[in-house]
Amino acid sequence: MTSSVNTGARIGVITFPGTLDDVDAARAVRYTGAEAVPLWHADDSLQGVDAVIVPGGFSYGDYLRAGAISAHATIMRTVIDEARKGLPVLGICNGFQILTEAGLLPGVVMRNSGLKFKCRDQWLRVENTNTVWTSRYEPGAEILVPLKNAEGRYVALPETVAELEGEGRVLFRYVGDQPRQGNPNGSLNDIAGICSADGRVAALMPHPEHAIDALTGPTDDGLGMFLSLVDSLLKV
Amino acid sequence: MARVEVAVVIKSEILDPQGKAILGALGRTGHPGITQVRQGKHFDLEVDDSVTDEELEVIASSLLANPVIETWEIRRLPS
Amino acid sequence: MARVEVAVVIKSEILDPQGKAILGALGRTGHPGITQVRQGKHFDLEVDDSVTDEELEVIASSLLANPVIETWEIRRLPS
Amino acid sequence: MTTPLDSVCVDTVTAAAATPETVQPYRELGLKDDEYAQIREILGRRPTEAELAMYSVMWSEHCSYKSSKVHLAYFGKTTTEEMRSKMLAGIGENAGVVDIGDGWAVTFKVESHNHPSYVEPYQGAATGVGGIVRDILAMGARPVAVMDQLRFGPADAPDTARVLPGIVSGVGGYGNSLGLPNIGGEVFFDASFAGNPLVNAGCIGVLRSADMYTAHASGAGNKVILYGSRTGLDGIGGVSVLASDTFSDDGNAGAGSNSRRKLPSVQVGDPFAEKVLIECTLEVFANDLVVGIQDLGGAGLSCATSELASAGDGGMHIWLDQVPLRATGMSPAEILSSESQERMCAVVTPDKVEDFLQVCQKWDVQADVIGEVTETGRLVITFYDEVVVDVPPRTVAHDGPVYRRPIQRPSTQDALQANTPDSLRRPQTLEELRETVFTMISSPNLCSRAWITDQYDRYVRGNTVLSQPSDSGLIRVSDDSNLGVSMSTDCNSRYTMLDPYAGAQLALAEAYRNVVTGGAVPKAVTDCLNFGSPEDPGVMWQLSEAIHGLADGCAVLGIPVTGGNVSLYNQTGGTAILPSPVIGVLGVIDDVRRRTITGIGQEAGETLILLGETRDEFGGSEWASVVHDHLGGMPPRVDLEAERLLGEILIAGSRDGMISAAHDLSEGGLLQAMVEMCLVGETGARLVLPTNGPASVADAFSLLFSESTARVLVAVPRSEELRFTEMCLARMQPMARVGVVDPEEQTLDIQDVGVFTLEELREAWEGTLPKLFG
Ligand SMILES: Nc1ncnc2c1ncn2[C@@H]1O[C@H](COP(=O)(O)OP(=O)(O)O)[C@@H](O)[C@H]1O
Ligand SMILES: [Mg+2]
Repeated sequence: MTSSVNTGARIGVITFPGTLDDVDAARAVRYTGAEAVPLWHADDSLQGVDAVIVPGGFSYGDYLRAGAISAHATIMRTVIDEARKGLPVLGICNGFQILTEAGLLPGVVMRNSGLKFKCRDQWLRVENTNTVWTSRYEPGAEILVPLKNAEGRYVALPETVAELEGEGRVLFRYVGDQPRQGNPNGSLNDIAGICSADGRVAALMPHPEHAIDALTGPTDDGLGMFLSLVDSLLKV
Repeated sequence: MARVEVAVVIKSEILDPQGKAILGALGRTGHPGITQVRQGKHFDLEVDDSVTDEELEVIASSLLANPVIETWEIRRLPS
Repeated sequence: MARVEVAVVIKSEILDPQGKAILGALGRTGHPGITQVRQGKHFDLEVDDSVTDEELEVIASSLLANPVIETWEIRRLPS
Repeated sequence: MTTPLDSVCVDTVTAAAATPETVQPYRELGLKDDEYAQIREILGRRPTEAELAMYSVMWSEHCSYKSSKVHLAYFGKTTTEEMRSKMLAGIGENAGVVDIGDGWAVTFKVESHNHPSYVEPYQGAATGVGGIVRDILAMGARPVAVMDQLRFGPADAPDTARVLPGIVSGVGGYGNSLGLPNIGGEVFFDASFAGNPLVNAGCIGVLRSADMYTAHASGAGNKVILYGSRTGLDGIGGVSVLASDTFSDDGNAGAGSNSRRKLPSVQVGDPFAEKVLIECTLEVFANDLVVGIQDLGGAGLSCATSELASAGDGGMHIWLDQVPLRATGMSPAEILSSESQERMCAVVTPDKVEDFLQVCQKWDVQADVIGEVTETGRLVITFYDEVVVDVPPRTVAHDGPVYRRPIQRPSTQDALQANTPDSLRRPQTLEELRETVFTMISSPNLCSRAWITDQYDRYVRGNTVLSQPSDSGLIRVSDDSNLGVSMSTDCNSRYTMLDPYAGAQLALAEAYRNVVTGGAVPKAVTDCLNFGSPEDPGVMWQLSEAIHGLADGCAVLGIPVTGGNVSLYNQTGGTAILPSPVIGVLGVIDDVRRRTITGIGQEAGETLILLGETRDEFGGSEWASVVHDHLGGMPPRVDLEAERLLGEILIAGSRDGMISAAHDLSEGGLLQAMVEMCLVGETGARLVLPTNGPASVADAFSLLFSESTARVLVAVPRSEELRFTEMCLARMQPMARVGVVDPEEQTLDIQDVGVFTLEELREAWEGTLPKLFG
């Protein structure tokens, strides 16, 4: 069920042993008409893709610290180099954990304050719509996407959090009232997603790729992130 | 007031998936000198002087460790 | 062949919900003498003699612990 | 690997032949005197330690079905050719396989992991999920979803607080890490499970009908490859009595006969290892690299080698010293009995061994050739050139003992059925009725399962169309198809206690109803029969009644039982659990976009219609249990013809877009279903009870809480109402118009009873489990 228009954009989706939501990230990419290019953790080439998605899962089992081991995978060295040169990179869930462990984004993602895996449909506010990953959203838009993780609590030193807030680098924030909505895991400042200074490296704990079709997700609110990226790729 | 450290480790005959995963990563990242890794839990407790070694033993076996698959070691630190 | 223990603990300024949960349970189960609990990780390594302290430091800081939120302590055990 | 033979004293076939008088601990291994005698007769000598270990585990109740076999045979007798026509694999295989059209097939199964989960809740439940997933994988299918059926002691019992959180996080921790969406299950509380919780786990797999594999080891010269995790001392507590005293003392393995005797029989799961095992195995299938495949489950290599060899046309030779070990100094008996998880065994033609090993290497999966298929007709196992096993494989795997255990309807059964709920005090006033509403929806067996299901990933892989809190789970078979597979599992242990024959049919009926409520067409059935000790004639009566009830019921509904699982000896001390035949019904929908959801409020104007007849039936009901702690009388009447008609109505209704929401009525009756449809849909409704004239408190109570079967509450868009009701009339489907959806109000307004705000209802329904378990 891919979109008919092929935009020519090529977006890589990395698979580590233990990656789970790579098929979903690839599907979301295809929904936009772009090509999803499978990337294998043990390779070092990104096959010239225009952007990379680090999907969710439990890469290497995540027994140590979520994302800790994947951050050392061969392909991540290339991802880190290319990201520093401006390659758009999106980390989702485990991908977020990997990008922080790899030092591409500040802070860490830790065990939920409730100490349990939590799967629910979660309301988020899009806090910054001027990035390659969020340009399709209205400023302040609220979206409903699945959340599912055991380690989703965003933590960083106070100065780091202040810097993120100050530079508008908090991309998504948990919203709504407890107990059914609101901050699900004790993340500082209700932070659900952040980005790099230039907005090209972004990550969030909830799963936009699982909200691209109301048949299999709560909404199609998540598609906007992938369409935003494709827009930006087509502009250049 | 005393500080107590409790180290909880999985019994040696029982599989430790975490250690297995770390050992693999160490191999891939150029540390072949590490031949064996077991991951366990580490607890730092602050206890007041009323707490006996027996009580610590009870706490370790009932709350900190799962006696079915784990063993533990309790160390009082000089405060 | 030497045995090395690494203890990794979360920096004190960072919330440790696991420690908090255990402290709560201790209160409920009649162990008020425990005033503070922090949970961390414990690693038992077997390393061959080629492995220097510097290498162990690298391993701890790059893999076993995340310097942003954790501190660690390395102890070589007499084998 | 240290020098083996001097560290392990090996009992060889030669030695066994030379020392017939050696006394063997067969009783400690669970073998009866006559069973041991039978083994000696088969072999014409005493068994070696390794052989004894193999026979004892393979002839155990769990592996041999020796007490249930004669009864399970009834499924074969009642399954017609017609019913069999879509069945690609049935009872006897790892799991049943059903052809669902478009070249797709589905395999599904539910298995119990009760006892391990009591000992170590997290690992017991986790490895239970791991085991059933490998079963499905071994059929050549990609596992696409899991389910879990859980039964615990009283919700507020201390031990429930010990086992429930661990079991739930074990199911989630393992299933989530495999990337398998959890699409449904059950949670049921009853005192009889206090010392023996039930943890059943189910898995659904999808494959192209052409690509089915079976456990098969034909073709002399073909290689036997063991791949996956290394083999350790996991779960060999049982055979440790064999560890001889000359055993090498090896710290690392915790060896030495004494320490071995203390080995826990728990296994620790490694979901990451299983995840790569799955991907690796699917790639092996895709590249057509195997002849036959077998998962390693309960009985480890004993089971895998003997079953592969029996299913083949020849024999098999295994070099046990080629098995990669995690502990040193393991004896042949221990290697054969180890229950180390995340292992598979494949039979591969010599020319494909290289490619096979390559795929394993890509996934970083350990793989070793441990043997080959022979023409000897015997299973021969050597350990460093010493023959430690030499047996006819079928005698181990299939031709074990078969028992016709005594059967006796318990003398207490009549008294139980005579003790009807008729005399129980019912609500007399509107206040009491109102109170009953809250008591019921907040009771442990009726309250929201969200605290549990929120710990399970229901989204991963993006093909989940229905999951909790829907009546049935529904999975799209693949991205490029709209074909969907639906499944529901059910069992009311209280009904089954009152009448095991009817109880099994009621479980079947509810699972069937749950499937059709989602819009799918029921195709096949599986079961997981959890009962007490087979040595109790009363329990054997329950078991045989349940099996007959299920088989006869399936014949009426025209869907075959494709497989199942039996778990016996579920009791605390002398008292058995309530008989719990968990029944799973698999359904198919040709367009998942037509599925029916649970929540109301999808359409502008919806009419509420109650399908089916309501009788005053409270035997075994939740009301009797919650309010009066009463279990007695007869369960609700079974009417499978009515279920079948109801099914046709619901399937047509969803296919032709006449139904906007539906929810089946089961425990808790109409009130429960109505409340759930409002809360899930976050929409209010006005309910008018089908009475002539104003409803008295007595009528209202009976209509709201009766548990009569073959009923479903549907929401029909105003525009479709005429078409739908005419269809019902034409097919003589009993129905009553019982109200309307009210999008304006956040309340449930029950005429003649009162108004309830959704907020207070939600608080009661969702509050219970969090209050109990944090
Ligand atoms: N242990 C469990 N695991 C997963 N889903 C569960 C579990 N228990 C209940 N559920 C789900 O919660 C919902 C309500 O359960 P239940 O009331 O038993 O459904 P029903 O009465 O229709 O069989 C269903 O979707 C069921 O699949
Ligand atoms: Mg139902």
